[in-house]
Amino acid sequence: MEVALKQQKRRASYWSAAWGRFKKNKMAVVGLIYIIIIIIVSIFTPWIAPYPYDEPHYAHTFEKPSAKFWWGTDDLGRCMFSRNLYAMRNALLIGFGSQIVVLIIGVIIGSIAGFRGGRVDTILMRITDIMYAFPTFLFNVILVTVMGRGLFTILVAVGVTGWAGMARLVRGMVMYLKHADFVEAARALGSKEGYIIRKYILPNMLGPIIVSLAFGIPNGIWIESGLALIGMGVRPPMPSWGNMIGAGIGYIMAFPHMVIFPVLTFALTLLAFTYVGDGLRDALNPRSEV
Amino acid sequence: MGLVKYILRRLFTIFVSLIAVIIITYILMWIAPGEFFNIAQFQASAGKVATLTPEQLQVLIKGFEEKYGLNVPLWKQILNYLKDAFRFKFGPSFSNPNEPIEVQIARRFPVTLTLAILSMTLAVIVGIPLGIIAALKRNTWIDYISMFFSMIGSIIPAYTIGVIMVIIFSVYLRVLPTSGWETPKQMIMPVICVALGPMAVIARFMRSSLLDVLNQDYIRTAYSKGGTDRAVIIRHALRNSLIPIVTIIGPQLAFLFTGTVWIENLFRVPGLGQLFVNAASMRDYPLLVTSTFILSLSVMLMNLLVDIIYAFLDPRIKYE
Amino acid sequence: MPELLLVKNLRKYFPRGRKLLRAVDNVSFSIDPGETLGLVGESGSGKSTLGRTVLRLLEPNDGEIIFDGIDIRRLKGDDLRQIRMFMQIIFQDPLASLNPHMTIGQAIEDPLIIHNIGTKEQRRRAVMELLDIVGIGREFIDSFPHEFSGGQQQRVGIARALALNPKFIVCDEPVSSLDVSIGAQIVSLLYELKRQFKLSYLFISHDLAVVKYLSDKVAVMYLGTFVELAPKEELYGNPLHPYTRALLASVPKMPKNGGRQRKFPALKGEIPSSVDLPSGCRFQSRCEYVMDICRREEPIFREVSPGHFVSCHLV
Amino acid sequence: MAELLKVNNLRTYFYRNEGVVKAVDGISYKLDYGETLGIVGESGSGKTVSVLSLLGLIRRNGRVEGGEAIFDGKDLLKLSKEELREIRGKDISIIFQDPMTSLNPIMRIGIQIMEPLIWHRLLSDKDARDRAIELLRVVGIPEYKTRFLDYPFQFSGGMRQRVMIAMALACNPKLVIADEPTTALDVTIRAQILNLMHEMKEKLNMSIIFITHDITLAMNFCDTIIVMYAGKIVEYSSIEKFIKNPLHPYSQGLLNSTLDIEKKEGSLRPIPGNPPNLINPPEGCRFHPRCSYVQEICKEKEPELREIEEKHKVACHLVKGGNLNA
Repeated sequence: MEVALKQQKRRASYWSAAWGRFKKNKMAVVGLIYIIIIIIVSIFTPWIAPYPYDEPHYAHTFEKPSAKFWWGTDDLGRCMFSRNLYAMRNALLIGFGSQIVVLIIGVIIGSIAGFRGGRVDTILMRITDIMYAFPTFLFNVILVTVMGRGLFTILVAVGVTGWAGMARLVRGMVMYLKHADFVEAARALGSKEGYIIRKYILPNMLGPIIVSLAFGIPNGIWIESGLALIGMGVRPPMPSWGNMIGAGIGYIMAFPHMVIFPVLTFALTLLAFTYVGDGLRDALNPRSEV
Repeated sequence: MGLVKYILRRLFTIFVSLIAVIIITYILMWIAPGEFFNIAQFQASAGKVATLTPEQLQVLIKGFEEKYGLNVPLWKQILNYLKDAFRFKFGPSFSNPNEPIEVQIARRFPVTLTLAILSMTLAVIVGIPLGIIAALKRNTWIDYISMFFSMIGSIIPAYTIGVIMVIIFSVYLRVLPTSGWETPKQMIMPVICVALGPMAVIARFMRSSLLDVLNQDYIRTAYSKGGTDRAVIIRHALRNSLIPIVTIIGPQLAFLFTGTVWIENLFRVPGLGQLFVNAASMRDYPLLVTSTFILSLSVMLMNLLVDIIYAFLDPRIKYE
Repeated sequence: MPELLLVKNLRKYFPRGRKLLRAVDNVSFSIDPGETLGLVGESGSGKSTLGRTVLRLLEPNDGEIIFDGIDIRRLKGDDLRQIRMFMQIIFQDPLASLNPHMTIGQAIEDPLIIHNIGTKEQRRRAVMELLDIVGIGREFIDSFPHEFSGGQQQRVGIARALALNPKFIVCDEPVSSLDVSIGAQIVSLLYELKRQFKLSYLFISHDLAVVKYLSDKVAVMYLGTFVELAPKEELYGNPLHPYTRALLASVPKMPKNGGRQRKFPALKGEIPSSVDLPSGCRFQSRCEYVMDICRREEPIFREVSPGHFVSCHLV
Repeated sequence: MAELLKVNNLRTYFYRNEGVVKAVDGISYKLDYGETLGIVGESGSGKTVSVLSLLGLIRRNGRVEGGEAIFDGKDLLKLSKEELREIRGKDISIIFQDPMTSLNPIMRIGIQIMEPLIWHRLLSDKDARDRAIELLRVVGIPEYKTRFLDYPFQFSGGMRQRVMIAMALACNPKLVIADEPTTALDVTIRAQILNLMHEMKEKLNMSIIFITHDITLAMNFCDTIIVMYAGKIVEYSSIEKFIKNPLHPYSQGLLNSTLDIEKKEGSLRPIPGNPPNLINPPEGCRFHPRCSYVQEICKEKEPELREIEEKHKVACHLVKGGNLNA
């Protein structure tokens, strides 16, 4: 990526200019590096993890961190480090996966509302407004109760309840863009609607959508752990930060390491995504370039 | 008068959305894999039925269906539920057949409401001044520190903060109890945990809103008229910057009730959130529908209250 | 010579709740090839809506638009897109009129791509020539609009409009967001282009002086309708409608040797809303000569001398 | 006539990431009681900053770097924050450009007019209220008694500008600064506001600094004119002298760029090029890259503002003996 950018230096593209602004934000860069590392780790988790996530070592229950078990063991003597890696993998899967669902629903509803306008718009936006101010976590729980507690169903449940912000964003942009002067100009030039959408509307929507997704991923991770905490997340023994924290709470007085490690990795991951989101927002914000 | 019309319109919206919530929840229950109620669980709760013949079981199930009004088509069930709901009668739950749901709700609702109101109050009375101070002292260490903590508070979930607080205050310092909801001391940690997220969001939003307002032309006008910093900030900047804050309090309320669900479980607070989670884990559908209904209703009514405050803050609303 | 553009009884309404906002209400005019019609009006007069409706960027509610003998209201799909090669638009806010994701080269080339004209090589040469014409250095071909000043951005907008060799360009307040010296450059450029390429403009502006400089004839718009339309010299020399007179009187003139003006004969009141139009003459609420008939009957837009149309009971 | 304000060598810089913007770079002028001074320039010429600097009303990243501004015997630039506040709104008030954004949207306009009276402890609440109502009547707001309690969004642009004027006049200031007061308004409304301002000036005998980009307007409305370019004064003259004999090539260019109803077709002679970047302004005369008379000396030496004749100063090397010798 770096090399390609250097070659294009004379012709600074819109995106490389944004990358230039992103690079200036140190926290965002650190966050991005962290995220790239955990994504790679997650892909290769089965080969990296020292033990399977569900392998008990009954002789080593509640062990403090050691050379054998880097982050200690839990009540069944399972390796906390390995379990954390798998929890991270699940969290990323749900974080990214749920945002794909959010993207699909949000873009469809938002663009229909924005392009059609009128009564369709009013109805869709009423629904969106209700979703926006509704404790959607309740629906998450109900959906998971109904559909079961698999990774995929959780991911869908998080996505199905989390699209209101995206729909609003897309609608707002469509409303603005479809009458923006440069789109009118393209129309006056005689371009087909498909061409206008492809070359004029979509490129201008991409930035804000990416930013919204960047903030949505930690939110998805967050909800997944929240579900797991109250026993509505992935089925044990599959680990999740939520159920690890939930399980560790009971032993918090005697064995705080069972809680501290998941809490820290969890918090770091959320922080990293949020810093990257902040960086993207500043880099892609059209106002910051004027 | 514009305001009354505005409130009536909002009440109507609430009414429609509540009906939508009930219908959606009901339909979801109905399409759930397995039966509307779980035979195995029913058998377990009835205990002795394991020995019954299939015919006797059928009779029992029939009685069960009658008791819970499941012997009619779905649309009629929903209609019956709606009729009952507006008389505040919800019938018995699966898990506790002898106590009507409304009794359980009536016992637990005050707990959750207290938790929610205390937390929101805390979030507002700390979050807003924090945001104001950060904005007025922008780009100083006060600003950086308060915004760093706000960032943490707004992204780390309430329950994680709860765990950290338990480690600090119960495990190491041993000053606060880990659970319960009887004494004020037991309430401290749950309230703070639920409040932290919304507090952080409010502080961040308040800061950017105030900074935005301070850059407006009318602030310059106020200074040009000879206003002191105090007069300009209090009379012109603050009220204007509070208007966008009110708009985010709605979503924050939803967020806050989500927080109560976790925190009640974490700290074993006997509120609605706990009831809701129990209902979900035991697949107690009547209880699940009703607790969803009550929680949604609370959020919506509080939202309405927020909107009325909004209309008072911003005169433009009343005239539109 | 047949007209290039003939507009008859054009109407464009927008719904406002249960009422209608009559942005353009029964407007008729014609523009000959190479002729420029100036369109003057205050904000809310509907002049920009008229410009966009003529191009069918907004769908008219009623009326005819005949361009080069073709009724463009009947055109659909590809036919409409084809005719758009000949009618273009330049906008008020030059930055907003350019896609932030396209370089200025791409922006100017885009019309040629849309209509599938030339090879890549030919198109690039055409872009270079257009840059020369509007006075932007060729080295800027790969710059982005936001790297430019307002005047340069407007030049790009003009180059894009010229790319397809149009016969007619709607200029929607092209200089009102620019500084005086830069605006003068753009006016001067538009003037040269008009002579060089025999262009017709519909030149929309609130600035009477700019309109006078560029136009052959001028229309004055008030609350969605024309109150006066006349050849330039006639309109500025012999204005008939009270509104036109008031507009002309309220413009400060360059003082010559001590002839300064400190009081301006001002119209009373403000433009009413075009949602609740009064019956009778639309200008009655601000007219100092208002009579009974003005309140009862809407005046007809009629020709009082060759080419000079006015709608006023007093004339 | 007695002197009300004397500005000497004022410099205001803005500190941006890209560098220091020398928005106002050493300007001097004076203003008499009852005089109307027009400051004309294009955006970025420093015309607004040069005046707002005096009252400490520039944006956060800007700073007055030097100079003095003697108003009524006191140097405004050396006053404490509180002393300056005492002057703002009472002795010097401002009418801003955009009446849509310059009024607090959620405060009743009557209260906004009362504020300067109360802040400067001139009147009691009750008297301030009566005075505000009277002011609304004076500036020509119909039904002024009931409109006292209305909010800005219930007024049209022209009416809001009248409210702004009422606010500026509340304390009978000695000096009113009008920052493009008519730019955001329609032609016919503009005429109304100009007439109102003229009427007020006659009645109250105050001094006005009229900031505008419209040189025609300034030439009609003012007694004295300052033409600014890139943070500097290029010409400073009484209106009579300026009408007869505008000397600086930029003033002439601006006049040639300005369209007038009487302008002949094809007579427009725009100035080529764009205004300079004020982080690195051109050496020598800041106008030299766009000047059609440019000579070697213009590129090297910065011209001083010299008195060519009485009440007529020009900053140009090429002006000699009351003429532009090119």
